[in-house]
Amino acid sequence: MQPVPLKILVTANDFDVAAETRRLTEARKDVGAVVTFSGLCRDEAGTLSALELEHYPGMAEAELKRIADEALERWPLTGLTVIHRFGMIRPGENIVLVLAASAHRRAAFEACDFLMDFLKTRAPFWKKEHLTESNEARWVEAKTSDDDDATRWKKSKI
Amino acid sequence: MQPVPLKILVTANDFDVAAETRRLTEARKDVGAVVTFSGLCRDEAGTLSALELEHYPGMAEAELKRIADEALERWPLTGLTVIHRFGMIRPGENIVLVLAASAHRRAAFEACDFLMDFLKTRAPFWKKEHLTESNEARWVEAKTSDDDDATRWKKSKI
Amino acid sequence: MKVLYFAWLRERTGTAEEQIELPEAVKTGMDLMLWLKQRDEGYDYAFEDPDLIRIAADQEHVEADADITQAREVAFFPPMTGG
Amino acid sequence: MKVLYFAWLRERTGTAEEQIELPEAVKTGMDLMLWLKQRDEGYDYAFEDPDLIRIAADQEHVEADADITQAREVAFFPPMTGG
Repeated sequence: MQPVPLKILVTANDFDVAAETRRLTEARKDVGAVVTFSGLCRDEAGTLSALELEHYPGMAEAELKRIADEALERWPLTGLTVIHRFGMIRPGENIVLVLAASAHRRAAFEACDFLMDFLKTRAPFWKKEHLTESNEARWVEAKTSDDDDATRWKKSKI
Repeated sequence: MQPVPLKILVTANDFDVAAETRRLTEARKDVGAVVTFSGLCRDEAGTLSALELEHYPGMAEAELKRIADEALERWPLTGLTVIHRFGMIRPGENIVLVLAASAHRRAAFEACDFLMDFLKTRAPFWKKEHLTESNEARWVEAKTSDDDDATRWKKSKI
Repeated sequence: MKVLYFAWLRERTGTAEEQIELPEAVKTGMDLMLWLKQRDEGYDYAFEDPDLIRIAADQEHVEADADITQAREVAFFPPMTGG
Repeated sequence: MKVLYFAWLRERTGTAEEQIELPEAVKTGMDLMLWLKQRDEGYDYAFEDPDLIRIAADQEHVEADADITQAREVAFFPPMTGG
């Protein structure tokens, strides 16, 4: 059976995890494992009004596709979905969703983990924090820990 | 903020991934990552009528709780849910669900992965395959690869 | 003591659950398996390879050489295949 | 050539997108950054630390020393913080 076609979506809208899961599993009998990553907007300090997600239209989709194609080459997946939002996102709201489906769990776990590591360091998105207490807004700085995460996948060509 | 109370459920009924995700994220601002594993009944050969899942009532819940408690001790999770079905499960249907929520993605990924590895080798469930072509049914044999997966978590006390 | 059997151990012994009065000489899970094995053909078949069989005492995994004389409930089952 | 700026590079240059006729001497992304830096105060501030800045040519990541003279579109942006 052919894999479900790769889905890459960069959108201002929220996503529906249940519908995306169904897209990868419905009417199939070759899916043994679906690993889903949801990334949400945090605000432990209670100082954040919203995150503003800026992206590079065109390149964002192209770069996500390059990372996804690399994952599809490295693991025997039956389906893969990557959705990244842009625009104003409030604390508690969704930012990013990755689903990887496979016959076996190891492939699904690793592909999903890999996708997130490379998405963080290579997909052209930038977060700006809007604070509640002031009109101030500040750009989030990149974390070196994200680069470290990406280098875990040594075999990678990207 | 206190973590969402641990949820362990052994049930004949199907589960609702969206509702379980909401339980771990709703009205919280400290959840940055939710990693979800869904395990489904496969039948690539088209010879399977159903999987019959037998379990040890009482010990199944107790053992899942022991594995979950170990995960909660090892990773800073904001929530953890483990649901395992028993009874007759048709190809394409859900068998098991694990959700791990945390501020950061590494903890959520590792806890979910760990849960599945130990669930496979330690939770008292057994699968019997009922075939379409005959009245034959056969017990699924344990895979040594599952034991190998479990030994990846060397620090573990369980 | 309550003794439980699961999966093909249940099928081979023809028993899901029974009450057993432990003989004096039986101290460990392995002792109990070897004692059960002598009972009849079904038990002999069920316990033909005792090293393969997993044991729980009071719903916790134990090794075959662990003392089970104080347990209220002992269970025998094949390696697990859930998930 | 179309040149794009994102995040604080866009804010500091005051420009999201512009057309630039590459001077003869500009071959690489680094050359272009150093040339842009001289334009005015905003560009000087935007490119104050060129080693920090990421470059894409025709919507693909490139190193600062890669030849960009054939690109239709070049973009400058800070390290990414999505996900």
